[in-house]
Amino acid sequence: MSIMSHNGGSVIAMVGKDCVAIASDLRLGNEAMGISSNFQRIFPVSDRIYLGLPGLATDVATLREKFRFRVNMYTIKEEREIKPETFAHLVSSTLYEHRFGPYFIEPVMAGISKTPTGGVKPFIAATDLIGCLNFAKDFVVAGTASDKLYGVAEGLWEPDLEPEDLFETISQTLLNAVDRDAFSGWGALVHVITKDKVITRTLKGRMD
Amino acid sequence: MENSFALVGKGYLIVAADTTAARSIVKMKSDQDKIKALSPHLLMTYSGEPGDTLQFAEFVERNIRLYQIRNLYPLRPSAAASWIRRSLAESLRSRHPYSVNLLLGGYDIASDDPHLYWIDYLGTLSEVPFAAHGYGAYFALSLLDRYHDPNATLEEGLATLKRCIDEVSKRLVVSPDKYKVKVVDKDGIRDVEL
Amino acid sequence: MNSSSIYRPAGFDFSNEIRNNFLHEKGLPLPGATSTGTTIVGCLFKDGIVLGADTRATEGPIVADKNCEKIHYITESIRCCGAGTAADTEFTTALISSNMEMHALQTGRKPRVVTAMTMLKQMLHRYQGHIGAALVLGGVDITGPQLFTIHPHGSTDKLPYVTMGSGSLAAMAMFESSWKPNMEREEALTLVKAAIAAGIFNDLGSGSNVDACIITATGTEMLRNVEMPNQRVQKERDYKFRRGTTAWRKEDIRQLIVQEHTKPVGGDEMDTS
Amino acid sequence: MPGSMVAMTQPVQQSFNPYTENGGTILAIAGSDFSVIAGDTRQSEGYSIQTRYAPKVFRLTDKAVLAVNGFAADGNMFVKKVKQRLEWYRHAHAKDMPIRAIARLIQTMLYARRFFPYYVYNILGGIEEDGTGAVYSFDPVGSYERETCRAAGAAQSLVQPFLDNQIYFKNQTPAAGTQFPQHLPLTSVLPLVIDSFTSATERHIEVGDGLEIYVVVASGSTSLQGLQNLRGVQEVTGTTDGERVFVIRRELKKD
Amino acid sequence: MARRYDSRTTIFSPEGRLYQIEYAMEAISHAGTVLGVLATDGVVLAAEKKVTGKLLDLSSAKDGGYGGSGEKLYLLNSNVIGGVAGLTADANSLVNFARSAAQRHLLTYNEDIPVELLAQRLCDMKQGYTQFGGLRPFGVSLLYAGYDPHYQFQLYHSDPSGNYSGWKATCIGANNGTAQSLLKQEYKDDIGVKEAIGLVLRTMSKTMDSTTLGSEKLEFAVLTVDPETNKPKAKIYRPAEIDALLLSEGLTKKEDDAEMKS
Amino acid sequence: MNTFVDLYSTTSATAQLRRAQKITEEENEEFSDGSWGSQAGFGTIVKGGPSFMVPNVPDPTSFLRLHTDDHADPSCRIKIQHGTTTLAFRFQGGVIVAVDSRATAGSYIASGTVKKVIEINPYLLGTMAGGAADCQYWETYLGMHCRLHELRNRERISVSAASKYLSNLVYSYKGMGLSMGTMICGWDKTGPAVFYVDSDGTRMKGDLFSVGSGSTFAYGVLDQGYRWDLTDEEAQELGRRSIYAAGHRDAFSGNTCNLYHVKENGWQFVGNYDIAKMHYEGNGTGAGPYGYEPRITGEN
Repeated sequence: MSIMSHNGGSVIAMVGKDCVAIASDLRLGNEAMGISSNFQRIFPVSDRIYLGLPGLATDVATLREKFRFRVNMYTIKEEREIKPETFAHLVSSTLYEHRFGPYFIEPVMAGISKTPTGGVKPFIAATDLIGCLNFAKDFVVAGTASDKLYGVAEGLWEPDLEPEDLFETISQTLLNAVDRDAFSGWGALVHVITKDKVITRTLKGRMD
Repeated sequence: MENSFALVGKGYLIVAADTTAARSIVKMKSDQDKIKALSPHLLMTYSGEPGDTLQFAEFVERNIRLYQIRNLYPLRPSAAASWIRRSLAESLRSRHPYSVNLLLGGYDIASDDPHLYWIDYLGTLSEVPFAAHGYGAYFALSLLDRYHDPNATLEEGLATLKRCIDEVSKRLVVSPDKYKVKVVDKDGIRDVEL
Repeated sequence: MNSSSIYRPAGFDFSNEIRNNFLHEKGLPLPGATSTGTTIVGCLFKDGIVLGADTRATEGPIVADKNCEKIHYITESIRCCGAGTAADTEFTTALISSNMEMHALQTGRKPRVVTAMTMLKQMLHRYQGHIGAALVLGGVDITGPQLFTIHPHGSTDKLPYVTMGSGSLAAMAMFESSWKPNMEREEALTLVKAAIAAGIFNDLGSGSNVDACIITATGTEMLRNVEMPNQRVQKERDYKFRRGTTAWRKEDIRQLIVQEHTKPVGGDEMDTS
Repeated sequence: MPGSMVAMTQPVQQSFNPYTENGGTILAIAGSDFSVIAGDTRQSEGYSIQTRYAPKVFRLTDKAVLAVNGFAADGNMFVKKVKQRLEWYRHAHAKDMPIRAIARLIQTMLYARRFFPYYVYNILGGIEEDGTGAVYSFDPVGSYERETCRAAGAAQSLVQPFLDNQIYFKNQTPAAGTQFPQHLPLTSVLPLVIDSFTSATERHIEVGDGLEIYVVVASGSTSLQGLQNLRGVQEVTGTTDGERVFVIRRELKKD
Repeated sequence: MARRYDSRTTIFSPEGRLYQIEYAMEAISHAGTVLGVLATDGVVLAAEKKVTGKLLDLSSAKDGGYGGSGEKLYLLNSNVIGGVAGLTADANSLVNFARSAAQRHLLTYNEDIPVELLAQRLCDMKQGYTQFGGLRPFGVSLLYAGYDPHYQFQLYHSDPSGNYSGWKATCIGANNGTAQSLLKQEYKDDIGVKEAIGLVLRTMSKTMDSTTLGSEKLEFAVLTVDPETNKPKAKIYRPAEIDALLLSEGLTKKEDDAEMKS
Repeated sequence: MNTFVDLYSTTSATAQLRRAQKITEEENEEFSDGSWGSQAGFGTIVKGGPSFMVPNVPDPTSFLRLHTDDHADPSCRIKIQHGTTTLAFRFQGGVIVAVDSRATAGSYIASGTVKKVIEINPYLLGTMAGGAADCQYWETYLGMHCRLHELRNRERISVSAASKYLSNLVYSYKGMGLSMGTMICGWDKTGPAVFYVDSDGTRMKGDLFSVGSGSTFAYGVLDQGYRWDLTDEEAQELGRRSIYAAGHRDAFSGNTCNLYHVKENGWQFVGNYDIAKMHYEGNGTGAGPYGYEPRITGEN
């Protein structure tokens, strides 16, 4: 049993048309035993950036607090919201600081940023546990169900999905992937981030 | 084989821990209180590596008390939980990590409701309606899924707790025979005999 | 609080190491990082250097990134291909790039490739191979075109054509059979492309597209995805779901455009969900 | 004393490892009156490709096709032995062994090696005696189960959840007043099989090169229509009456 | 005589006074007024800006930052707004300290810092600067308008000596005596936010040196609790919003001013 | 020397296996007459029992463990499926047998439709926990012998005798790496009976057993609701609910619950119940959902 699957949990993020979605399961386990079916591992960083932290639960909490602190300090000092790209590098370098004693987390982030022309640009990224960034144009996944998520997402994802269609695609991807993973599941949460709102839905998933 | 249970009810919280102090194959003591009252409305059970447990519990107790002395009011349960979690997570990065599992329960005076937190030696924290540590958890959690009711009266809550204790006594190979039970509600902490 | 400040001193933080060893002793195997199985090459031609790389990043047998960039910027006329642990190649080259910029500002001269090479080998040697970066460094400076390989432990080679990574043998086969001195630019580019393609098709750790970079005394040309021989074919059908396919229990919509625009800062902002 | 003698005479064998992993993926889907069994054709070890064409799917009879995955040498040997046993059966009974009997045969053959297992994952697909499509899947030591769809091999965890979603309609709510079909027609199944493999090729390094899809169709099935016109289809039926077996070959990415 | 005890803050004068602190307080009494009123369902802060000039570039404050012009009123944490009177540079340093302290609390306890605790943190620091050699006290007084679940809405004031105290309504800076006596007359214990806004604006208009009241002279902020999320909502008004508010309260500047501007 | 030691050692694994095979009698797998597919129906039975090929290494048991045990080494190649919750209990109306249907290999859920109740014959059921193939194979084999017993003795085999036969079979392979924990349930002259048999050689008669990784969770619910005088409906509900409880909390159990009821005239398949559906909707009789959250929020 790897330490990455000690508590279980998976996260996926997908790009749509002028929107992004990020979703995770809600299980907190202690090896095989489920402890909580309402464990949040996706956190809002700013209005339009969400960060998912699958991995060891103690590091989920520690890193969440750490990133909140660093982003708040950034916001206070710069007097502006952090951009998704900047935040991705903040995450990456924070993890690489711990190159030789890593946090057991593989972060996934999703956000949208405004372009100078007034449009919006979807952004997703993921890193491995020592901060190697992966800027994909379609989807990124991490967690105990990552290989399952890769398989389903590769099959189901299509470009330029509207927010409601993206919700269906990311939800179906996540639910079916975690149903084949013993350490993920116990409900799921999806955030769809669009230009003017964030839709958060709790899915009716399998509870076994 | 240490066991602790806790559950939240309507306006109250019940915490129970066995009273056995074991060393190797010897039962050193059978009336050890493993529940600390950290503040007038905050209880914590601790179990795990002998030595670490008491040292850490007292460290927490003193620090929470210090906060209260400095700031006139005690930490709220959620803040206390976060602080304790952080202490454990940081201790894990030291040469001698505390190996302690905790159940932290308190009644929040500010928001007028009870809260229960499950914390393990890694610094994993989760707010839950009921919780257990030790091998007893393998029997108690499914039982509580079935019988626990967050709107139950204190008597009903204690009856559910009794079911857990009985079940663990029945099934666990080396099961403790005595438990200390404490309740916290808006009026503070008190001991309860089952 | 030092460890939590955003302005903490530079360098690695070893605070988790004790903990991870503790967890490891408890019998939990530690996980691996993204690595680039990778084919990277470099070759000398008449006017300069051509560097090449594939674009696949893997985590075990799974492709983590289909189109990553393995040719890293060092200075305008020096580039570096990285193989090995992806994060290490990324951060090592970024650090050296920054040091090279500082060096250039301090000396007021265009930095040389050997300078970058020395910085890299010293850094890698200091970490005794624990930073898993295998690099192909190439560029043009006052002394002419230069091409080096740097191994994770800090040893270096200076050769007219080099390959690295899991696909290095496949790529080297191309160089050994076709490389000749004083090639023309197009000839060299074709050869590099063929060497990378050999890695892509014959080594499972390498794949997807070909990146190349041509550096001459007159300028640097980065040819991102110069060949894309592995585009996914059209799917047999589309997989859009009917809206309402997924059952959900709760919905919460947070409007981002509000009448009164308040920006909560500090605070418990990350708590809202 | 005997203990020390053993220690002296018997060199400590660190590990006798007669196994390797040769990658690749197989899958099978049963329809109402047909069965589809598919596998890629890459055989690899570590980061190298041993061959780009090594079939993993084998026609056993006109109503049974066996796909094997795992350690190629064990797999080839195993298929050879199964074929031998089927041949003997044909000699004794003058008919092909029914698929449910083949399934039990495979179980006993695998379990006979309980203490020195074949490192193979088998999927058996074909037509039952009652004319329905069947898929049987096995673990290396012979536990088996009849199913509707199953993926095995290197990319099983990538492909199986996708099939759960698309074949079983898992986690999907049907539109009001409608129901999802119990069995999909062949025309829907084939695109799913192809997309499963192209997806797995994208994300799994050990999958690729070529794709072989065997289709076993019950006699008189309507699924036959449209099958013959498909690109790259070839009939490999052995007898003239009864079930028919087709193979469809496609290219997969080679990186 | 006094001169001998001026140069070092750590030395008492024979009369038992710390002159530097008194001078610091003197400096504050010339600074722009900051006025705060505690209501049952919120806290209101208003401040007078002294520095105005047509050439001052305020473009960044227009829509950047957290509202306001970033001169007198600052968001210290999501549950606390601070108003400063005194040396702007000192104030900036204190505001930074307060924000860091609040974030550190959030990091350690995962909750917003209680308002009084934040005031205490600042006062601990301010006091240090009155005792140790070679240091000069901060020439800043602050008002803290905040909310926490322990004592709900609160209003505190801290001065250069490191003292702090809680208030129902108070005022620092120029003319604070006048303002305080006005507040004393008009304050009612069950005042709501709506009325408190009126009270604050009226008091400001009476105490400010200039005859006109407008966004170029005034900063304004309100702290309430969002009924939906039950979380504190700090709102520092933008210049346009202040003008709109003044208009609705009937305290807008004279017609001719407006005409001149257009 | 090697063979000499083996011959006289009583503990070497090969010697053990040899003794085991003496019970079932040796036979060449490849060229037995049974392989031809026709032995007038007798197949391998005439010769006594099946045979197993063993790798020619000094310690075949550790060889097997090296390549198949995924607890010690998650990267080992041959993943034998583990994880389960099974239960069986006796009450006045017979025996209730309930199992989940999940098979896992590492963290991958290899199957959600495993039949973990093995229908040995119309009067006997065996459950499956541990190695799926071991249970399937040996219980099928047991079924064969039960039938032979009937033919020879003109009466049905007792549950006790059947379980003893199985126990003896697997005990002869003790230490070789078999993994099996099963309940043999049935109704014979003595009434309803449940026997627990495992690959260690344990065999116990009892009223109530649960086996598998999720068994503790099942016990938690089962013990609290168990009485001898349960009605048939109550007993079935209890079995279902206990499997649900284990499926919910244990990562390696879940998907669906298969429920059987053994009565005087043989066993009866009661039904297959989706655990996700039970979580949100309960058993469908309107008694309310099983899941904690749906139960307390009243949400459906």
